[in-house]
Amino acid sequence: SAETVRIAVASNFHPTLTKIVQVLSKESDTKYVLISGSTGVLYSQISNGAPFDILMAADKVRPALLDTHGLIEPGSRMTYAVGRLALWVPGSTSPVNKSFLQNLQGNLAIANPEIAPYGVAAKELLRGIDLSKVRLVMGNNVGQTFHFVQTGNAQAGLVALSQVRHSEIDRRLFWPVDEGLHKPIEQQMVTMNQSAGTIEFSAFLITETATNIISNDGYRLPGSREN
Amino acid sequence: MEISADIHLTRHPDFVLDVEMTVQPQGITALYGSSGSGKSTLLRLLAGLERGTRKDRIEITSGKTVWQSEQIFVPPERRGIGFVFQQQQLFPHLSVQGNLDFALSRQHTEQNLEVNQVYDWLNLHSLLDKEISQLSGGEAQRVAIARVLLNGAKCIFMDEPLGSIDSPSRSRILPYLDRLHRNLQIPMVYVSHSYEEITYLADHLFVLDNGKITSQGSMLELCSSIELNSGEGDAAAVVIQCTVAKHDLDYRLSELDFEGANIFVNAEQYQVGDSLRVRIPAKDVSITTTRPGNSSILNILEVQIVSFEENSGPSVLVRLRRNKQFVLARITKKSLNLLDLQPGQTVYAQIKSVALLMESIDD
Amino acid sequence: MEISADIHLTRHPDFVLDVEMTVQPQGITALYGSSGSGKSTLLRLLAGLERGTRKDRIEITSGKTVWQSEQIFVPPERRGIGFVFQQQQLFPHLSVQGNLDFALSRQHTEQNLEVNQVYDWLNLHSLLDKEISQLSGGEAQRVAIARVLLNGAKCIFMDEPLGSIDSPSRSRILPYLDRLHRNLQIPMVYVSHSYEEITYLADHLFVLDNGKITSQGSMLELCSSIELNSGEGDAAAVVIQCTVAKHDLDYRLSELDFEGANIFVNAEQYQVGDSLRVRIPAKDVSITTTRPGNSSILNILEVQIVSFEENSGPSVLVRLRRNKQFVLARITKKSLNLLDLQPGQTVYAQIKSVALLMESIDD
Amino acid sequence: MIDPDLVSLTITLKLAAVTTFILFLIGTPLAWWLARTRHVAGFLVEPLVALPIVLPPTVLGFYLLILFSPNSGFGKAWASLTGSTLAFTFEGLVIGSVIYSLPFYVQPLQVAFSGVKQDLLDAAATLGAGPVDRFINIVAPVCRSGFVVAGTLAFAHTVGEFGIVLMIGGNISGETRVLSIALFDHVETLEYGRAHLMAAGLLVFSFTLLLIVYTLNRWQTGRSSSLGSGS
Amino acid sequence: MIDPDLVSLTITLKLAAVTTFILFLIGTPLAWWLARTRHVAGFLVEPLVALPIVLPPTVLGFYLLILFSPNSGFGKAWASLTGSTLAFTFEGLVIGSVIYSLPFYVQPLQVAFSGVKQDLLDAAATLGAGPVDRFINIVAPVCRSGFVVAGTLAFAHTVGEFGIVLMIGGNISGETRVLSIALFDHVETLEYGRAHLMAAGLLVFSFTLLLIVYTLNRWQTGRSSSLGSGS
Ligand SMILES: Nc1ncnc2c1ncn2[C@@H]1O[C@H](COP(=O)(O)OP(=O)(O)OP(=O)(O)O)[C@@H](O)[C@H]1O
Ligand SMILES: Nc1ncnc2c1ncn2[C@@H]1O[C@H](COP(=O)(O)OP(=O)(O)OP(=O)(O)O)[C@@H](O)[C@H]1O
Ligand SMILES: [Mg+2]
Ligand SMILES: [Mg+2]
Repeated sequence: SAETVRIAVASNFHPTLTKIVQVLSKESDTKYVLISGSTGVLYSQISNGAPFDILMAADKVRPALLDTHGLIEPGSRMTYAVGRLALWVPGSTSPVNKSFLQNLQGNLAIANPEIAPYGVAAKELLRGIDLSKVRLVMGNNVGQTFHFVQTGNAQAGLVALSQVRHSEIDRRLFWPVDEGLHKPIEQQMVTMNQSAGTIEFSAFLITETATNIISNDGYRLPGSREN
Repeated sequence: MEISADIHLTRHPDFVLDVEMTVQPQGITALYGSSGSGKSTLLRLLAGLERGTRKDRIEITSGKTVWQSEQIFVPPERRGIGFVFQQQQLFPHLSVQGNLDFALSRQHTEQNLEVNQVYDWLNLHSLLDKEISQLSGGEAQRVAIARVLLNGAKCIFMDEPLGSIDSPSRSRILPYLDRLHRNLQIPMVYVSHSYEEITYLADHLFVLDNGKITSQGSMLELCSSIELNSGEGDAAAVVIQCTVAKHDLDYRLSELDFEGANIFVNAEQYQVGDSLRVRIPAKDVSITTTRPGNSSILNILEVQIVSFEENSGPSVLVRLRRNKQFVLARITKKSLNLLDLQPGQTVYAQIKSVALLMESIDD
Repeated sequence: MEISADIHLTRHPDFVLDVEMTVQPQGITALYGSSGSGKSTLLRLLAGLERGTRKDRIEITSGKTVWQSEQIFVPPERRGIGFVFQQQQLFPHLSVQGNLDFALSRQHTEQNLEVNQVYDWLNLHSLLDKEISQLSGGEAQRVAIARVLLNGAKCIFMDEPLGSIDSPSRSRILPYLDRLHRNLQIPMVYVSHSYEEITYLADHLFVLDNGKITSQGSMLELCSSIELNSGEGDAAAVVIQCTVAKHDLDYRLSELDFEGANIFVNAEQYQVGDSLRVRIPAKDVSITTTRPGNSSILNILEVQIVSFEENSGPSVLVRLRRNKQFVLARITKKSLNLLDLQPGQTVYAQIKSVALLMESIDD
Repeated sequence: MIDPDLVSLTITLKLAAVTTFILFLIGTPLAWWLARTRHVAGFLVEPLVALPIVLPPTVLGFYLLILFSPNSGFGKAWASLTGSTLAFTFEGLVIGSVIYSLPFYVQPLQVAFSGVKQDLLDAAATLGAGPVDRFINIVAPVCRSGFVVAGTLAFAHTVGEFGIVLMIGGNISGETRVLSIALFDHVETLEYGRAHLMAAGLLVFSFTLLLIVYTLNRWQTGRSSSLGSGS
Repeated sequence: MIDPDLVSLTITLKLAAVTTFILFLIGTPLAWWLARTRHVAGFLVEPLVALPIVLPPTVLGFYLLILFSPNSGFGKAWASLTGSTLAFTFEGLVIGSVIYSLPFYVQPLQVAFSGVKQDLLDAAATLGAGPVDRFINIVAPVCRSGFVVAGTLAFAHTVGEFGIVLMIGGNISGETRVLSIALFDHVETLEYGRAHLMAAGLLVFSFTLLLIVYTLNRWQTGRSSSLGSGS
């Protein structure tokens, strides 16, 4: 019978990975099972013996930690996508860009920089900007940050570019933040074993089909330049 | 406070209470009837503890105030009544004192009632600090009665309050209840299945049978009827009205005038001229055709035979008249034949002396 | 089943039960005493419903089985007893029938008891389908008694079971209880504060006062003592033993032999030669110094005066002897002086005929 | 500077206290009504009260977020009345917690209330006690254990509450960051030492609190029901 | 292929049913003991039972994860006994849910149990009913409402439970992905249409279930207490 591969994936990459696995499943007998969650939770679970074959984290810290603890296949750690930040202002009437940030009023939603890599990036972006007129509200992860804005409770938010792309938000309502304004959000993956399925998946991830899906969803590919 | 009620209530599956009655504003009104005849139901309706359903017709007024009609319902707490329940309902989270204080702080009317005296009558002093769960059955019932007495109600309803009370306590409480309604002018509605209790206490009587009132009226008038007494066996009794004629302090006996005859009884606490009610059990009355002598029986009345009870048992009730009042005698049929008694005949009723008992004796 | 108990139990703050007793394996044993004297507590201890604390000393045995000692405690459900509670405890989630079935399906011993007969005695047929919340007070108590009777206990404990039961029901139940223990040989322990009830029923008597037993013994022996009766007022009574001599079917009267004298009573259901107990209330007995005639009183006994009660009231109890048995008469002090009665004197005791009441009369 | 975890503790206790108090005010009459009514409405309200439990808190939070938003009717009305939005405020947290903890407060109390004998209330009524008097002086003390359990469940549940707060709180330190979130953050950021310490502290604190509440309750109950079962 | 959400529904119902059943088995005697004991241990056990509520479920889940891990003594012992680990299995979820829902089951039942009059049990005992007989035939029917509320709280709570399941379940479709997590995933991954549908379905389903349970309970209670309050 066919092999089952369990991929634990950070929630923000879950929609993208679903598309990739859909394509892959057509070519392969292997059954890919996706488990989405916050990187912290997934990390705790793997540390405590979770039966996952692959982890696709939202940062590079937790994969590195798993590496040092020797819980992964040596040498399997690699960056699969670089996340990008977007400033999203749903109610905006004028074009959204960097200067927009300076004049922002009301609630600005960001991910919690203590736990979420998108939060760290947002924090860097906001460094030096006068935020006296805004109220910073924090989602536990970039998913919640997105909800805050989407439900209208926050007037603006620093969310993942992949999210606004996925939700087909009007191009005029968000600004893809220049990557130079924050450290890159490197999302790394690790594999826990060397089964045929994990090898197959790792290989597929760098095919053009896969990389196209990734970059179309608003991620930069590792090694590629900003476009 | 005169309470009138016109009630037609159906209790699934087969009990119907169909009653029209007026509770007299003075004295003790007794509801008397066998188990299941509807006494508690009626009392609870009068108190507003049951409302009936839309299909029932219930009209209750107190004086000019409507307590219940199709449109109106005055809740029990605003009827100014007190209620002693058949199964005592003390508040378990309060001590005895707490239960009494609950009543004292919610008096319906202000009353200059001596709290300590109520404690005396009901022998409560040693119980005040106890928790309700630590009371014996009789103790709990006494507390329940005290709670109602201290509450200053304008009318007191009692549902078989003396069931679990021992006779010494009972004989302390009964005269007190009697005095209470006479001195404080508080009417009482008293439910009981004990004919004895009722002849002691009641001024007015309603006899309930299967949800209907079968007789009603003043106790003095009703009590000598053979119909009412014939089912009561040893409890059959009449109540007569007498006047205190003189006291004999040596023997601690008083002479009462009963329709021109003398009756001896212990009544030293009353004034000469006072009008008293005296209870005479039928089984304590015997009949002689000649005036007896040399007997320990002091009370001998010349009376006329009115009628006999018709029944198949070994004994028979004889109704005897002296002027306007009546006494009953229960004798064997054998005696009836031996003495050849006939209606209209003049005979002597011997009444075992101390069997005469007044509702106000304090033992 | 002979139950022996040796109990020393303290109830905070000030009640001490200190009792050593043996319940006779036959007949009805009565626990008699005023409110708060410890009757219920004692009964509950015998039943195993209370255990006491470590400081109490409680030893109870039934025959050779230890029910409770320092080491042993047999729970109530394994003592094979039945218990009628002072406040009836029917199961509210079951119907009347459900409550009775509960008892029937858990019989302690197999009993060939006619279920329908129990329903008859307690008049339960129309109640079987009712919910417990729909019962009147007396109806509930009757169900509670039936529940225990159907349970086939080896010994039945009753804590004032007749408090809320009307007299017709009571007079149906009392003789039944009497028959029950005589025919089925089931001993009973019966708590009551009604001296009257006890003289009707009890074979053995324990008098409790403030946690201690003040007198005990067979009812026949104890009941004629002046001490026991002097506090009872109108309830004072003796129980005597008679034999059926002959029947007079015309008058539905039977002649009983009481120590050589005749006593007339309705006892047609017994055989000539049967031994019967007869209750004579003291207030129904009057004294004459000469044999009276022309009276409706049939029962006249020649007796000897034994002693008088010493008290300050208007009446006095006189103890009268006929051979080995005694009767009591309550007469006024006035009569005592007028007739100049003296101990040793031979007099006539007139007993109001139908005041003679047997525990087995079925009205 | 004050330890931010202490700030979170303060907010948590405040939130739990306010929530429990509000539940006391609205849940108590609701429970009483549910326990006593024979009205058909009772049949519908009873399951409605229980409903918040079956929705995962985060999902409930998500819908509250939609409700609170100025785009919704309710959010708009609130904003025009108070000039502010509910999301990311302490008030918003209180509303969320009240909704979520409602069944945990109402249901045990309802069980306790339905155990109160009508006879006791009848007795109180004939002694002159009106409905409110009866409730305060008879029902409440007789159901004390029910109140203790209901209050404890509601309070403790708000302390441990997490999903809703996460969703509608916005994790603003000093305003809406409660203990449960701080604790979760420590776990997420792998600060296990701190997380253990905090969890232990929370447990000891709660245990002590519960111990006191339950002991007082037991002691009271024991006092009034005495040693034996009485007659 | 079967809709994975339906699979989640099945797992959820199974988990809730198993959890409620286990709580019925262990929580019932515990509640009875707590309601009746005067032993000192009662003072300690009572707050202990309530304790799981104050820990945020994710945190509780985190500690359970550590406990279940083969690195812990317990996890090792379990693994050597059964050959498998508890984390990320259905059995593990059951243990977690039982611990977390214990207070919601025990406490309402305890309130109901303490309302049972000792006198009724005394009467049953003298009629020959032993302790188990008394419990089954007197206590249980008299406390039916308490059981309904306790069971409902426990069941509903397990359905809505989230944090613990997330932590120790591992969100494995077909094994440990319960409805609450699936719903949360839909929200997280922005599949709102699906999330709304699922939430609505969950609400309607739960409401119907609760309506049936409570209506039956009310109807039963009404039947035995009749119209008036009796005498
Ligand atoms: N649980 C208890 N704690 C403390 N004292 C108690 C307790 N139960 C009963 N008592 C006291 O013990 C005494 C005896 O009570 P018990 O119930 O045995 O009386 P009783 O003889 O049955 O009275 P009654 O005829 O009124 O029922 C009373 O003074 C009562 O107040
Ligand atoms: N809630 C009820 N539903 C249906 N029937 C009831 C209800 N309450 C009482 N009954 C019936 O109504 C009748 C009258 O009951 P009630 O309690 O008034 O009698 P009672 O005269 O007080 O009797 P007791 O002397 O035994 O207390 C009884 O047959 C009883 O079974
Ligand atoms: Mg009644
Ligand atoms: Mg007693």
